Amino acid sequence: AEDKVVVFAAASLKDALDAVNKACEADVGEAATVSYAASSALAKQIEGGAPADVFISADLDWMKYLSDKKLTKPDTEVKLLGNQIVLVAPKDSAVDTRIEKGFDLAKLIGDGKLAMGDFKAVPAGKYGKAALESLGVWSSVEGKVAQAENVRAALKLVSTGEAALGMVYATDAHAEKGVKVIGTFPEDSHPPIIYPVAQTADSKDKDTPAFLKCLQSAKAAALFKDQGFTVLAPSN
Amino acid sequence: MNWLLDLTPDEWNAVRLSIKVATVAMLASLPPGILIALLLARGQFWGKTVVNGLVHLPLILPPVVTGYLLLLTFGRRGPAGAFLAEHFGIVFSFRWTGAALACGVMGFPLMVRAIRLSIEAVDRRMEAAAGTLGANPLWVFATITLPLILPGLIAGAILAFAKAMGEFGATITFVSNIPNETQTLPSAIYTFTQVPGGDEGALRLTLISIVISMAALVASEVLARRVGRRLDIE
Amino acid sequence: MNWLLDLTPDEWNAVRLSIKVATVAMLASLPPGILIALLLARGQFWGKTVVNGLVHLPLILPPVVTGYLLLLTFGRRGPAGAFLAEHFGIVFSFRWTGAALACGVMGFPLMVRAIRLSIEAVDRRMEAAAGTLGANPLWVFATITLPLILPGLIAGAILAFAKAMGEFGATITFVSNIPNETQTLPSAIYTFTQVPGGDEGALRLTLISIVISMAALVASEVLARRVGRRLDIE
Amino acid sequence: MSVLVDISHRQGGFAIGARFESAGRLTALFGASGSGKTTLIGMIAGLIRPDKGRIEVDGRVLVDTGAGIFVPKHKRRIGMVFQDARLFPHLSVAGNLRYGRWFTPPAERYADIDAVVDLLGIGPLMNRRPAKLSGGEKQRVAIGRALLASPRLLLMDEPLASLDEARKAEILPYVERLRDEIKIPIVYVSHSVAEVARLASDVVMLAQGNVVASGPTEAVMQRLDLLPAEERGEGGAVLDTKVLHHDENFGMTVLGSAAGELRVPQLAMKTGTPVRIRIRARDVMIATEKPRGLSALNILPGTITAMSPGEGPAVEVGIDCNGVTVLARITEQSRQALKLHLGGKVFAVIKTVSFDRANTGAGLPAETGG
Amino acid sequence: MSVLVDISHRQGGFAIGARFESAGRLTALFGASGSGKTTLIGMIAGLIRPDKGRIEVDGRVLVDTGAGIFVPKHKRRIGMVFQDARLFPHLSVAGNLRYGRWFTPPAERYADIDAVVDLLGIGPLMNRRPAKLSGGEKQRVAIGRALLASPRLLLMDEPLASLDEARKAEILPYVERLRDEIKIPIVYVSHSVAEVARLASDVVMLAQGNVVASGPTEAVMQRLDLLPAEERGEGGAVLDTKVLHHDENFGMTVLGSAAGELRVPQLAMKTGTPVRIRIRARDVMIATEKPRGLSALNILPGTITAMSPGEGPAVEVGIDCNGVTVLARITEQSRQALKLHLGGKVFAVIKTVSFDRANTGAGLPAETGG
Ligand SMILES: Nc1ncnc2c1ncn2[C@@H]1O[C@H](COP(=O)(O)OP(=O)(O)OP(=O)(O)O)[C@@H](O)[C@H]1O
Ligand SMILES: Nc1ncnc2c1ncn2[C@@H]1O[C@H](COP(=O)(O)OP(=O)(O)OP(=O)(O)O)[C@@H](O)[C@H]1O
Ligand SMILES: [Mg+2]
Ligand SMILES: [Mg+2]
Repeated sequence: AEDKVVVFAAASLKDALDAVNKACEADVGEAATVSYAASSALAKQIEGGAPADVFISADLDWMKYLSDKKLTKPDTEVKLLGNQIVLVAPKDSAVDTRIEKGFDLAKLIGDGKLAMGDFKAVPAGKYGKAALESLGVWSSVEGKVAQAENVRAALKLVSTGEAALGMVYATDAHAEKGVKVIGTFPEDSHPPIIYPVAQTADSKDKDTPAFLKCLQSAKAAALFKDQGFTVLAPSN
Repeated sequence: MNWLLDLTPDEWNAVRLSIKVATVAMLASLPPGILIALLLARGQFWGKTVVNGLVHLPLILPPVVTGYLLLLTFGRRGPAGAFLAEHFGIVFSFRWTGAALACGVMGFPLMVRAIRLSIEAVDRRMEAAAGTLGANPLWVFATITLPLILPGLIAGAILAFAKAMGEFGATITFVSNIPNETQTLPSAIYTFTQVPGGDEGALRLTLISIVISMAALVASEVLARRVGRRLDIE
Repeated sequence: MNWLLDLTPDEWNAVRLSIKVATVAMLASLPPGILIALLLARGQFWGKTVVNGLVHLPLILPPVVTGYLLLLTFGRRGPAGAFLAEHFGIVFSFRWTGAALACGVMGFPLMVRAIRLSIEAVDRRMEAAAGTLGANPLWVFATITLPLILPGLIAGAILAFAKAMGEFGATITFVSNIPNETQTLPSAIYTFTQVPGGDEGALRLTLISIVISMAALVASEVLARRVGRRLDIE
Repeated sequence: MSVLVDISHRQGGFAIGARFESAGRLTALFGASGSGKTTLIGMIAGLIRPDKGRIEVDGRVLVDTGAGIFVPKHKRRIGMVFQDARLFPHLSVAGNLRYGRWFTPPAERYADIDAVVDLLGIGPLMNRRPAKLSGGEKQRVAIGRALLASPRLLLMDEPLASLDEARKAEILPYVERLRDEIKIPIVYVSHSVAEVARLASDVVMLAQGNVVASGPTEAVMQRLDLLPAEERGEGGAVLDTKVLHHDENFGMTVLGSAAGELRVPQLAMKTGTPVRIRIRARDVMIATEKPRGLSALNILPGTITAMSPGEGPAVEVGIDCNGVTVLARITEQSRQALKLHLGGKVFAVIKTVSFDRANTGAGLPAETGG
Repeated sequence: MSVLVDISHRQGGFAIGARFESAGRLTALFGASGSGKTTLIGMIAGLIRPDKGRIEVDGRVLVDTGAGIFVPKHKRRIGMVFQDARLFPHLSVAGNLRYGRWFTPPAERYADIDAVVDLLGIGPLMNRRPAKLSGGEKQRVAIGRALLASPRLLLMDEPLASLDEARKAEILPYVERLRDEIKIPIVYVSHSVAEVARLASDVVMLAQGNVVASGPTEAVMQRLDLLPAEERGEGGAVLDTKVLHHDENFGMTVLGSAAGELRVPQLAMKTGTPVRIRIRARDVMIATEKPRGLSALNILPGTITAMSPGEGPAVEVGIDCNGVTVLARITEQSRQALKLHLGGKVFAVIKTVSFDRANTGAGLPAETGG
């Protein structure tokens, strides 16, 4: 990995980023090495001296955690991708509703559970909680929430029928056959979902700028969109 | 001290729940643990390798995978889960019982190994002697084998308990993280580690977890020593 | 079969790496494992409880916490890490050696327990007899104690190996998930579970992991049986 | 009561093929180290499954490999005193002793714990763990443990080997009482001629896994050639006698036998009680004229019926004393000096003190003993 | 060579306080079951740390609690044959035997493996595991193992208890050879008077943890009162004699002693060789007139110097035969009938065949033995 660009990326980006990485191989000179893990772990590893050149976080908090400690190069930080929160149910579920202010989510959940990411720790969970609060239904469903370790685990809870409903990223719901999407939460019901990217302060690999540039290229944008992300960075 | 014990109600519940889950997991896995250990130590049957492999599976698999398999099997719609719920009213999904199941399963290979090792160390001539005194195999087991393997049982139990106190991946995957129901200490700690600046909270809960487990450990050592003294090895 | 073995180069690397990491973790923890087990089984010293507690810590703590502590201690900027790198050129951070360290630490309590249990079962009168024949304590250990605890050593080693094959939380937290360097099988499996449609890949790698561990398990059983036959219990 | 054993078995390089039948009260298994004694009683106890053969105790078939019968050990009610005591290390002495009682139907419990504890002198040890006992103490507890299970047949594997003479002498009478009062049949492994001669009604002699002789003790013990050279002097006549009267003055008991009266150190037995005595061949002298001024009190007249060279300078002389054969072991020199010949009239001279406790046991009532 | 033990120690309810010193070649520790024999030699071997006291072997201080000296067992070069064989279960018989050699400097290896294996008759067992041995076989291997470590002092804890007489008789001469040829000092635990009398130059008698007598064998063995009642007949005079000549015709050897000539079964020893014999008190008869027509060949004239009541009807009579005291055990009735009195002239009558192998051992050369 010595001469390669090393990217620390949130695990949920794997499919998209693998594709982009491959597409960028020619531009950068060689494929980057990507280490996928939870944003928290990656941030702490960078803090602990990890040989990462690029950090792609699943939320702004962990990026800020590093930039506050001057571990990123501020001028390289870019809001790369966006995402949406959707309400999902098991494929065979009869539930149907419109997501709007004050909709009766508690009734839809019934005796079951609402699966979502840990709303203190997992970005998707935080956004989900914010959305439900702004729609005024949080207090009625708080006791029925099953917090999962990450979005994928929440999705599993729904697809196996354990949980009646779930709140996950559109990108995850999109490819999961076991669930159906009931609706998308309004963009303004939660803080914008943003995947920021930055070069680390310790980054030395000379190809890093090229990699960052390629990440924001049009062909990358197309690949990201294939996976359901919204592309925030201006294609150049 | 104040700082350490100044917990939110949810955190207190996590402490209580963790102890409950770990204790139940340990106790409930003892009988099957002894049985399987006996089978593996003494049995000569086709498929022993398979049983042995199955027992070790939770050790080999990443906890998340184990949790997922539990979900598929003992979940609401899983075959075992549906059966148990229907016929015995035992429900695991999103219940503390599910957390105990996950912890028990994860600790099972550790417990079985410890017990098995002790069984294999038992002097079988003692059992033969008991047989000539009229004890049938069951009695021999209860009055000779069991007392002789007590140190191993204790070691196995404490391993299972400690493992349960630290188990997280399988539990959260299987029964998620519901405060007061399935949020054990490790889940709570995990939550803290996932937020910037959560380190202090994580540290506090970690310390509490350590204190509890150490207390259990010391108790087990004392117990084992007392048993050992009774056995008078030299 | 083809489906099972149709792996990408990165995945092949993960398989190779996992075997390497698990083997190194197992072998490297054997000597300290035996030492600590001896100390705990035989020693009478102040602070024994502390040592015992420390050994069990990786079991009690959520793996993420263990990984984080390793990062703080043995990371490039950690005290032990900096010291070792400077004086011995041993670098753990984000190397496969770090993965081995993490796996070794996580498996350590299991190994120590198994060995300790065996040591406690050794008939000390045999050691006394060896002493009267002129063997000093070291020789007694090498020629009497060690052969007698071999079954326990094997059990401990296989537990550590299996644990290493499944260890994930501490490893990914400590050395991240860098393909060809620190991406072990569990990390690769984890990555698969994090993306839509990754289940098949995860299943495939899981099966491979099971096959490897089972092979090790069977080998250990055969070995233990051979040793056991040599000991002729009854 | 009868024991029938007819088995063949291999273990490692050792082959055992033994057939014997004994209806005796106490059957001694006698043989050198490694001759297969422990293996044989292991089969009777159910610890070893013979490759082939049949074992019956009191008509009950315990093993019949042909018919696929193998009664498990815990259903045999056969007590065993192991050569190595094999006490349960996790139980106190009391716990060890009481262990077998749990499994004995109350109606069949004939052994009383207090009596057994008293007899074996293990009262002060009751709360000790086996690891804290001396070698002999362990063996005594092991005997007690087997007894207290009230077995129907008792197997004893060299139970007294690690005991001193004083303790042996104390325990032997109890073995006799087991044999005669409780009437529990016993198979007793021993390599001591003295013990065998004193205790056994029947002897089975083993050599390298084979039965070389078996039958009533009297008969087998007279065949000095079967005894190991070192033990020949210990062999000799075994006489069944009766207490005639006691001589309180001199602390002696006079026994009546077909051969004549015998004076022995006083026995605590009532007049008329049968007593079995062994007269060691090496303790018997021969006189051609009735000795005078000699301290030996027992002088039995008889006729020489047999003479055979023994080991070394010894000659074994059989003297028929009114139908009972007494064996004497003398030197060839004496034989020539005294001009002994078959049919010659002689006196067998035996000291009273040669009848020590090792030679004098409770007699076996007439109807048994072979 | 000397052993000095002066210790006091408690274990559980048992207190031991023993002091003795022995410069003998073979010191026998004699005492009943539970009297502390194993505990005592455990201390000499370094297995047990006495609470208080001092142990010296050959001037080397092994234990001195006052000075805080405690030489660890592996530095003592003291071999031990345990009461329970304690073979290493993971090693073959050969491995067990060879174990101690590793730790013996080549120059100090006096024991030859082939010779020891031959002697103990364990050749066919070499590749066996201990679990597959009979009780006696185990004990023989244990003896071999201790020997082959070529120790400077050998402790033997009832090494022959589980062996049959034939095997005992085979091994005893080797113990004698260890004592006399290899000149390895031995401390020998036993409860057999015969073994002690035959082997020991010195005897230490233990009772309940205390030394009740110690000294040269000849002296201690004459004190029949110290022997357990059952063993008194076994006690008696121990005579050091010399081979005068052999009587090939009759297969006998004539020994010369101060008391007169003694005829015993032929010994494979050269003329002039010292021989030690034990004359059991119960084997000695007393005659007031020289017996005629009697098969007993040894008739020693002497004067009664002591008479004391023994157990039961027995009287112990000491007869001074030209400066050597021979003990006889007769009945009170005989004493009265023969009108025995102190100072009376009598004959001690002893059969040749009473000198069996158990009574006749290699003599201890004159300069040693107490
Ligand atoms: N498990 C075994 N495998 C192979 N051979 C064995 C086994 N156990 C005993 N032997 C052999 O079988 C023979 C008979 O053994 P056994 O224990 O019956 O002898 P024993 O007559 O009781 O001798 P002792 O008086 O020494 O106790 C011996 O030669 C012994 O070496
Ligand atoms: N570890 C122990 N703790 C307490 N008491 C013990 C211990 N070991 C032995 N004893 C007691 O000490 C006494 C002496 O034991 P020891 O083994 O020395 O006897 P011994 O003379 O060798 O007897 P034996 O001839 O039966 O072997 C016995 O009364 C025994 O019960
Ligand atoms: Mg035997
Ligand atoms: Mg002893």
